[in-house]
Amino acid sequence: MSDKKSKNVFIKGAISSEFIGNSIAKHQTKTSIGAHNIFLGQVRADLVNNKTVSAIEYTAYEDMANAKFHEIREAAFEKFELTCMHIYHSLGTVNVGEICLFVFVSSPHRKTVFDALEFIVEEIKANVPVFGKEIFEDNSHQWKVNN
Amino acid sequence: MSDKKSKNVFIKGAISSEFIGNSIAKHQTKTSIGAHNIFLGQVRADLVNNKTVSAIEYTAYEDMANAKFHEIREAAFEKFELTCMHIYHSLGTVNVGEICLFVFVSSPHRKTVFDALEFIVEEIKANVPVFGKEIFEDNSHQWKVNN
Amino acid sequence: MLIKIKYFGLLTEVTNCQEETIDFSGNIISELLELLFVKYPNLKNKEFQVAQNQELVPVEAKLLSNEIVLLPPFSGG
Amino acid sequence: MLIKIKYFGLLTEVTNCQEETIDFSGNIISELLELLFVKYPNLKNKEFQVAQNQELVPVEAKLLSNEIVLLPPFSGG
Repeated sequence: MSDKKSKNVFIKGAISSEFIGNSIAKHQTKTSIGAHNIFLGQVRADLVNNKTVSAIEYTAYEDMANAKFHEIREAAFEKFELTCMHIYHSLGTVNVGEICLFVFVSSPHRKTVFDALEFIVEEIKANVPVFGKEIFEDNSHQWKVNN
Repeated sequence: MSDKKSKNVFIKGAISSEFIGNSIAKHQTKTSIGAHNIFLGQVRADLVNNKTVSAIEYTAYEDMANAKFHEIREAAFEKFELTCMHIYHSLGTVNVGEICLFVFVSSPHRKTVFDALEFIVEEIKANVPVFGKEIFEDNSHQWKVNN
Repeated sequence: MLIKIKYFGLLTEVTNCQEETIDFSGNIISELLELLFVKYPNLKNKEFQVAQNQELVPVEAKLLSNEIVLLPPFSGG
Repeated sequence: MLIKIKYFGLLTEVTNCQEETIDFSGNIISELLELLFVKYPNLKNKEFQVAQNQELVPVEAKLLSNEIVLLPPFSGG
């Protein structure tokens, strides 16, 4: 029932709602699962000095990022009784309102998925070398800072 | 951006992955959202005394359940800075591997959605009069107990 | 007074019905329950809560509605 | 020894390149950084971490690879 193998994490451009729906559908054969928890990061139209963000352009130090995603996956399976776990992150341009991060954990029980999902998302934000360039409507930009 | 109005919570039968995908897609116009968190309850093929659960049949004291869902919604909007929130629960038969509960919260920031989603799911489990009858493969049954 | 009593989940298997109307002259919920325990001796062994006007109430509560609902432990989700 | 240096995010705007190869004779990462601070005075004001063999390392670490990566604060998700 578990699929702990390393997966391709990066997706070119936005992550579509169809992709997420399909991913959910694929888990219907895994009948030991009782609870799924999904985190989606969506690009916000932040207002900074009277300019509105219209997109984020993501780049990554891909080799290290994939190694870190793998470490996070291993740590999560070690720490939590998960049935499966999927992480997808965008590279390139993601427009406002589109999804740039999709984290999906499944387990027999709900408590496990709540704890696991928050752990994984915080680990990604803190430890994966991905860089967001916020593009404003006038094509100027600033580098995104996580908090 | 907020939609705090009371919604129809109950859905006849399983909640499809397409429905969930569409629900995600509808939020792409809400550009103040930075984080979504989704909980899905899926019917587990539990083994009880050598018999395997094949479906759960849900009934509810609907009037009180809808009132409780509304109270939970109000409490969540009061407690957390949410942009929107959706709850759907199945009534009737949901087969193993299918989804019976869909809770969807969105906010500008991730910390908010983690706290809110767990609060809402625990409130639903504790306070909403819904009853699950676990049907085994041989058509015998037992009444589900939450923990 | 005619009181409608509704049962849910497991309790419907004890009472063999989902609702019934009972003529009741008392005014405390626990007195109504005593009547039901006579009719359905097995009901006494079951865990349940009582709702009145869509809110859970203690069995010592006064009967304020002509509809009383007996609810076994919730198991949604 | 030829060392390849990679830059990401904001840092690419300071260096105007994504990678470059530098001839370096020291063996501590901080010495390499001193060289880069001479070449790019603005780099000193930027917050960054150094990775070697896909792991973050302190600047006092020994140079163990011929590829060093300068990473500004992460902002994924």
